[in-house]
Amino acid sequence: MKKIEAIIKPFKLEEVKEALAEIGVEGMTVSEVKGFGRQKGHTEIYRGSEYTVDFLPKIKLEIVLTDNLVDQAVGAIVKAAKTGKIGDGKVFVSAVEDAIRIRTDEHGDKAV
Amino acid sequence: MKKIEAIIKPFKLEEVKEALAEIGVEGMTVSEVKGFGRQKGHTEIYRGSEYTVDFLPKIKLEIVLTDNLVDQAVGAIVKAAKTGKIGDGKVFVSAVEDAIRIRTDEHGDKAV
Amino acid sequence: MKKIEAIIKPFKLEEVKEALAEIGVEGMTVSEVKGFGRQKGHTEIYRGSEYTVDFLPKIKLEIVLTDNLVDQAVGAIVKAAKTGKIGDGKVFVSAVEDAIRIRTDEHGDKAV
Amino acid sequence: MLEAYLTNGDPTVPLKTGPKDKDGNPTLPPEWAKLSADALAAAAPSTATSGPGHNAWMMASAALVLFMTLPGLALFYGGLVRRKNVLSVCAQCLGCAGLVTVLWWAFGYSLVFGKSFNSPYLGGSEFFFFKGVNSAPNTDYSYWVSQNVFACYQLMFAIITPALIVGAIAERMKYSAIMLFIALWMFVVYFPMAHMVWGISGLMNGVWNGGSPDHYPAAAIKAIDFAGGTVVHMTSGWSALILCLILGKRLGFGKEKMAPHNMVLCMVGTGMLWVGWYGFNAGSAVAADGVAANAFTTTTLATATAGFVWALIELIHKGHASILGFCSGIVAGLVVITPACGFVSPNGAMIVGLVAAVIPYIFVVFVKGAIGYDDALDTFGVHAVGGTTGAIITGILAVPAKLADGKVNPDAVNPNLAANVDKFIHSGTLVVQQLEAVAITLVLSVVGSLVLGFIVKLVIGLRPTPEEETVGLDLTDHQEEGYI
Amino acid sequence: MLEAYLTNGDPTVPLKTGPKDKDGNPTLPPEWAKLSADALAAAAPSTATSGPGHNAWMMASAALVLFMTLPGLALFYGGLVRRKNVLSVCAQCLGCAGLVTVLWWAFGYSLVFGKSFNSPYLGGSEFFFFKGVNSAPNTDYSYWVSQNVFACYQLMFAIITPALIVGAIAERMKYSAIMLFIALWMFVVYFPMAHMVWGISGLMNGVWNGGSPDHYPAAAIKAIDFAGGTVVHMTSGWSALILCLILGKRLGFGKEKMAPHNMVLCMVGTGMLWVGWYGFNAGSAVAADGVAANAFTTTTLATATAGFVWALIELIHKGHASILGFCSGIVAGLVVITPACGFVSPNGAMIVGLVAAVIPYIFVVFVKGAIGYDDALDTFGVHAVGGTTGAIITGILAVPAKLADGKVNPDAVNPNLAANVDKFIHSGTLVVQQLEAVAITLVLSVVGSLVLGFIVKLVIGLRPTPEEETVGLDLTDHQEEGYI
Amino acid sequence: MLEAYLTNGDPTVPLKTGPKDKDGNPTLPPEWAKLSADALAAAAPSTATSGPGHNAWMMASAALVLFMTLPGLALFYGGLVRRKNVLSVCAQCLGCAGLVTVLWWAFGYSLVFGKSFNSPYLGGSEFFFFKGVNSAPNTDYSYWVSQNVFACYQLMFAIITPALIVGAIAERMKYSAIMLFIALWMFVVYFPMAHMVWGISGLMNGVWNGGSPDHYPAAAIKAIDFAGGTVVHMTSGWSALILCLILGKRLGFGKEKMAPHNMVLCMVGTGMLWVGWYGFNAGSAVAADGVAANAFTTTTLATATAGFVWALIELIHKGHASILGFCSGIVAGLVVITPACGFVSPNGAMIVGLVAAVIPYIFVVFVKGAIGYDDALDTFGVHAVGGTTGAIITGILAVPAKLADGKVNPDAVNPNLAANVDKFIHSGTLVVQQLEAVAITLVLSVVGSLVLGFIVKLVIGLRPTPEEETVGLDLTDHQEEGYI
Ligand SMILES: Nc1ncnc2c1ncn2[C@@H]1O[C@H](COP(=O)(O)OP(=O)(O)O)[C@@H](O)[C@H]1O
Ligand SMILES: Nc1ncnc2c1ncn2[C@@H]1O[C@H](COP(=O)(O)OP(=O)(O)O)[C@@H](O)[C@H]1O
Ligand SMILES: Nc1ncnc2c1ncn2[C@@H]1O[C@H](COP(=O)(O)OP(=O)(O)O)[C@@H](O)[C@H]1O
Repeated sequence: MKKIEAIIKPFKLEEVKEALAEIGVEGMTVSEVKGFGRQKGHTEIYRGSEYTVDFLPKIKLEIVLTDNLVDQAVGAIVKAAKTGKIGDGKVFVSAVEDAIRIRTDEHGDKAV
Repeated sequence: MKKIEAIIKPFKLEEVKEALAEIGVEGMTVSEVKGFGRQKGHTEIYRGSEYTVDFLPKIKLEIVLTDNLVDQAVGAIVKAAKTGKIGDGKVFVSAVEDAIRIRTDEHGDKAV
Repeated sequence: MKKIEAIIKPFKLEEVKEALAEIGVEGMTVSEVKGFGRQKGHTEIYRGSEYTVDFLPKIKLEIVLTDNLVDQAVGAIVKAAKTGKIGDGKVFVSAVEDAIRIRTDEHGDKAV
Repeated sequence: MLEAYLTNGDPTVPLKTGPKDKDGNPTLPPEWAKLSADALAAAAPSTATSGPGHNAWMMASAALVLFMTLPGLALFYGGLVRRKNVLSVCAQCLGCAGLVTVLWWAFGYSLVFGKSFNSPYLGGSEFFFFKGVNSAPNTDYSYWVSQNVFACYQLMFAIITPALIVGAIAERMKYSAIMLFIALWMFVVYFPMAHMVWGISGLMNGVWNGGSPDHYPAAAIKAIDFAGGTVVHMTSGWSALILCLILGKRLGFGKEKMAPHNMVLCMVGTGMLWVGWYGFNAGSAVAADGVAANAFTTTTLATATAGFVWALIELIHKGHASILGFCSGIVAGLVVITPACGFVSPNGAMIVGLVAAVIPYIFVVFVKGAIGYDDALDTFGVHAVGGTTGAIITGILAVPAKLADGKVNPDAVNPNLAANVDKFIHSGTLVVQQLEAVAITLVLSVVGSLVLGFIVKLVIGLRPTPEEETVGLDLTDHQEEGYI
Repeated sequence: MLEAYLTNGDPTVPLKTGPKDKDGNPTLPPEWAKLSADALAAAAPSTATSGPGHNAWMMASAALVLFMTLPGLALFYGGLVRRKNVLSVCAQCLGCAGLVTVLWWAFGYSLVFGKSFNSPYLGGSEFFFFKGVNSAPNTDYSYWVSQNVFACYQLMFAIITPALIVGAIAERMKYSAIMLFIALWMFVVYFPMAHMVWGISGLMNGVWNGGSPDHYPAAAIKAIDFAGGTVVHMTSGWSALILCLILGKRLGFGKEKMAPHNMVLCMVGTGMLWVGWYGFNAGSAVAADGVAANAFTTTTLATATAGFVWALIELIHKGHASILGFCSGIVAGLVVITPACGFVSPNGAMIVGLVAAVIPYIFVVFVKGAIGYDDALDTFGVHAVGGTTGAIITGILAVPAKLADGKVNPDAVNPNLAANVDKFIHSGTLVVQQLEAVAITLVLSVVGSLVLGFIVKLVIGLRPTPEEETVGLDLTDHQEEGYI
Repeated sequence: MLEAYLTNGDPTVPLKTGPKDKDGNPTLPPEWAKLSADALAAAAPSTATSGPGHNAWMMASAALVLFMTLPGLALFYGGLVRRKNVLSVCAQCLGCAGLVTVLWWAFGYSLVFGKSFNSPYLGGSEFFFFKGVNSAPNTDYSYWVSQNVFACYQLMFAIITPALIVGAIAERMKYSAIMLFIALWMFVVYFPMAHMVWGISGLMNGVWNGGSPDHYPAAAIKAIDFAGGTVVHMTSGWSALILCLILGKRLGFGKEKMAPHNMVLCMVGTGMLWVGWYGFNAGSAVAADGVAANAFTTTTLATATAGFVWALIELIHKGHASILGFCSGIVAGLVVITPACGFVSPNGAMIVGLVAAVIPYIFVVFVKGAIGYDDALDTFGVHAVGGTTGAIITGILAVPAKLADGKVNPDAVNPNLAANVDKFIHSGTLVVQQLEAVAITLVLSVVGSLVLGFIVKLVIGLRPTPEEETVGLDLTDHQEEGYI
């Protein structure tokens, strides 16, 4: 079982969700985060005071899935989230040891 | 050392927290997330326009603990968070390599 | 590749960010979380009703980086985030199997 | 025409730069010398004459009192509940506005301000469905203000009173149950109370009801209540207590954090309540006259002082002054000065301000904690306790219109007390009249709400299921979220 | 002086406790006996006399109508859009306030309320750049209210009307395009319409334009529109529909959730609109008189009833009453009563309230869904449909000033109808006049907006790029975020 | 009675449809023919007569000015700070309301509007503790408005003035230090300034203080300040600059993002300030007369224009028009027109609007950035610069009441200038008087605040600890959070 964490641009959420649905990913958890990276924030000026905004709003997706689906899912995310401009985000993959569905007490692959 | 990530229904937070406290879990980190899964959101109608709300509010718990506590903790969470209805959420377990307590520089099991 | 997750006090974010920038960490993802730990929340009284506030606002940093940078980064975070008072937070390190930069499709170390 | 305007009758030039006496005080402006004695008497006190200013002020006042409920009270209460219940509080205020308007148009106005029943307890049927309520004045209540404006003004009071109850039972009562309770409560508690205190034939209308031979007796209790200490705040506050006891505590009360989810909204609501309350209090003179001017002044002084003192007590007692403290003090000050504002002097108002901070503070912070009922937003602690305090203190601080020897009191603030009430002030027994009125109000409110609370409980039940309550009433009752 | 004030002429004592007749009604107060018959006539109805109360009321009313737009409408609309567009809506309201003020000062007031063109379609040039608009009254519109106050009051109408359009095209139109459209629209649609309906020589000014020999003809259409059912709500609503059709739907419409991001703001805006609308409706009497009093009353009844009924329909139809339902009903009630408020009775207002809930509900919930245009915040469903409904129902419910036999109608609410309009009421054909006015308004609004919409599209384009729209107009057009 | 109401004296029918002259202008209504010449003079200009409308307007105005502070200014400032300090700003406004009310009641009103000291610098002790401040007018200031209402109205000015200072020192000053500073500042700066400008014996009260033989000398400086350019905006603005220099910059200034946390609140506050400012400016006529009408008009034009022009400059300079730009321009417009509103023509107001956008824009965007002081919310840039600009421009644009030959000026807007001020306008030296007043105000504000700032720093210290400042003043000083 793997966990995919993807940081994407907020306005790409719908497209990514649909791309994942197409390959059969049925569950995910989404949160609002702030990203810091190469994409430099714009300089904002408020009434004469200047600030560089480093942290930009991003969306983080967390998806736990069976090993065989990982490559396909990563591909789908990358394709749907890409704009080609700096700040498109990243995808991280890591191992998960177990998953439990609270409702049914199911464990492992059946639970994701 | 393991990390437990649990996605639960928001109104179960207090009960889960208490269940964990009983078995001696003293630290956790909580965040507000949106969940997408089998539990289909309700259809909302605003003045004649209809939308299906896919993303439902959930709470994510992150708990890092020593290996011996994992099963007990998962059990406690599942028990406290269960309503038996779709959308109860999931628990994921993964490995953590190290933990450091910032205040004391303690490492490893002592730090969690 | 490793992932560092650090839970810190909110007002330390700027300092930690700068400390990480100094050692060359260029990307990170930040979210607002609530922490539950030894640091007990203050007791709040609203018009005669008393509550103990268990959950305190914290900031979670997530940084994925190459193995060689981990110790340095952890050190920098701990140093910058420390106040010496209870509630300073924790740092967790875990393994990441792959990283993909969405914009360029780069994989692995090049992507972080 | 502009030239005439600039040279004649301009409000300021001839008046302000006219001849002065040796002390530098302006003497009467010269054009006044041409006027007859009668005209002079009418002109001198600019406010005490007929004119469109009265209708203007009463329309403004009615709008201000509506502003108190929408959005004022909705924000004040809405900010104090948890995020998941903010809309339910708004819905309750909106529901009151709609429901009570329909009842008021059909029956309420007539039952309160009619007199065909010739009864001290309830008005009459002559104005049912606003029959005959047009732009001519109803001279029972004012020679100068259109009756339809008066009826709308009083409607706004009838809307906010049940909306106040909402504060005690917030976050845990079904919407349908609240609405049913309020519909019944208007007939059982509010309409009779309002008639008794303000109706021309009312039992406790000490100022105006001198009786009408062959029709109705004079007020048995010569109590005074300028803008609704008993009618509005005591009825809502005591009913709120009863309802919150019948209902029980919120789930998790005392364990979970139930802190205000948005203190900024609460502050905004407080500001709006204060501003709107000028319509409530100074508007209760039903004229833009000197009585209104005095009510405006006492309201200002008592309110600001109470807010300040409450924060000061907090500072001393807890080490910091909170926004909630300021807001609570301001509302308490407004409540306590309400029955008194048209009868007490500015200095009386300063005393009221002090008392308004101290007594509700004790109830909200100590008594409530000790007894342990869950008056979620302190409707009892502020409105019932404050209204009761205000009714009583009015009996102590009211300024007589004439001195004991029959001469005009140079410090008088309200000449209307001369006819029926002055004698009680001089004998020091006005407070007894006030206590009688307080007792009747308390009994009617408590018994009425007890009976109605159990009826509603029996018929449709009061509380949502625990899961619904945990999810929040916004989603449960209204299928909406406050913020997304 | 205080003593004189207390003993003489006090508004209440002598009046309220004076002699009563055998029914307990107060008879005329004794001091009035001393007055001449003329003075008596002037004194009796306190509102129908000259006095500073009229200017006071009109200044208050102008401030209230401004309050409707800023912050009222900005909040009502702002709460209904998505978080990323909340500021864009505010900017559109702020932009209207600035732009329209400049146009109004330079040309607008004169084009609407001037008469040098002697034209039924457009006013005149005599007041360009506010020439001669000073504190003396313009007796074409009022003997008692300063013309500069009248001009400011009417300015507030000119500001809110284009701001209403914003609701239909929210979240997807470039700021520059909106501003350009509105600048042109004021000249093509609003100024002519306002002159036709309210200008002294206007084509459809049934109440006042009896014609002036040698100058301009009497109103060809004897329509009545008290506070702007055609001028304000129909023009903005129908133009909004056209513009939203030209513009197309929001990206993701029907697929993404586009629920209101902050229903609390929407509720606050609704409360402010209601309160401010008293200035809009009762202020349209241009006096604090009995006509204003009646307008105040009908506005109150229709609005509260419509809010209540809308929520009730929702409860029956969908199983719950939503805040948005209450707010929609309230605004619909306000819209529909607007043209009628100064002409119908309180009971007429109850009917208006009912109709105002039912008809817009059908449009917003069924028709809109069926047809599928994207009227984002229901400007068409509420303002166009409501304004049209109101204009027509006014023709049905208006109360004649005199009876058919020429005697004063004891139930009259507006004596101004006697001169030109009563005869249509008696013959049952006022509704025909109203329908003619409706038709002209509709055609002018639709054609005007169609032409202007395409012109602006051609010249600078209407929509932002898809990425800009997805990011939100706050960042795109204003480089700001609502909340951080 | 209704019949009488409908047939006699109705405001509109007989007037509007009465006989017209050959140009179609209505001539005097027939009933007026029956009236005597005196009565006619009184009736003609409806606003320039005695009547309850004045009190009505002043009560409404006082409520509006309170509304400016609570919740207006609290929201305007509160929205501009960071989330963690929103409540601290609210607490500062609430604290001003409480503290200043108590001081005003005890000493302030008397020190400003009394005259027992016979001094150009400070009023008197006769009204200490509101002694004798009742519903009769104080004829030094108005024949027609109750003194207690006047005192409350002026109290609202005394509340908002120190609250304005808060903007410059937001986010980094201890609550106790602010309150102590303000308490002292009222005595050292505000009370003397207000007396000098508005007190009947004041040093710079050019309009009214013609001197009283044997008592006090005429105003040495014949300056004019209608609603507080010097008294309110210059004092608060210049004091704010000094205090913010003494205090130092916010931690992280120039490095961290300190953008407004909630621009919607800021917009709401701006709308409320604008609406409330009508009470501030038009209310300063202390009557609902033609002077008030003119002030209402100039306020509207200058404000809307300044908002529009500020946004336009931004558009040209930065490529987009921001909400903050609109709001800043609106407030700047309101500030600059304040001293001028009752003395300039509508076209003068358009010039004021233009200047009000340009000059503060330069200060806020260029000068502040160049010098680098941390005027957090631009109290200096808007209020000090704007107030100073306004005071000076008033001297240039004021319209004389009479022409140089003594005839009434057909374009006059304020007849009160005739007595003492006209001659300076004719000689073109009014601006010199204004500059003298500006200088005195500037010196008193700067020196007073410098001394008081250091005293408070010495006695209790000004700033919280860095950790407290980082955590935010809401939790530190008030133990509350704005939103949870
Ligand atoms: N090493 C990292 N660890 C965690 N998150 C990262 C890391 N690098 C980038 N991110 C996240 O990815 C987002 C995009 O990265 P950025 O460097 O701006 O652009 P790009 O992905 O196009 O190179 C960042 O805003 C941040 O949220
Ligand atoms: N594969 C997954 N990866 C990450 N989160 C998931 C996954 N599947 C479900 N979730 C989370 O668990 C929540 C509950 O899942 P759902 O399928 O709705 O119900 P149930 O757990 O009862 O089957 C979802 O809302 C989502 O937040
Ligand atoms: N076992 C844990 N798992 C996850 N998060 C934890 C754990 N223990 C502590 N935390 C996080 O670290 C924060 C600080 O921990 P706490 O025990 O209060 O203080 P300290 O780190 O100084 O011992 C907590 O608020 C919580 O967010």
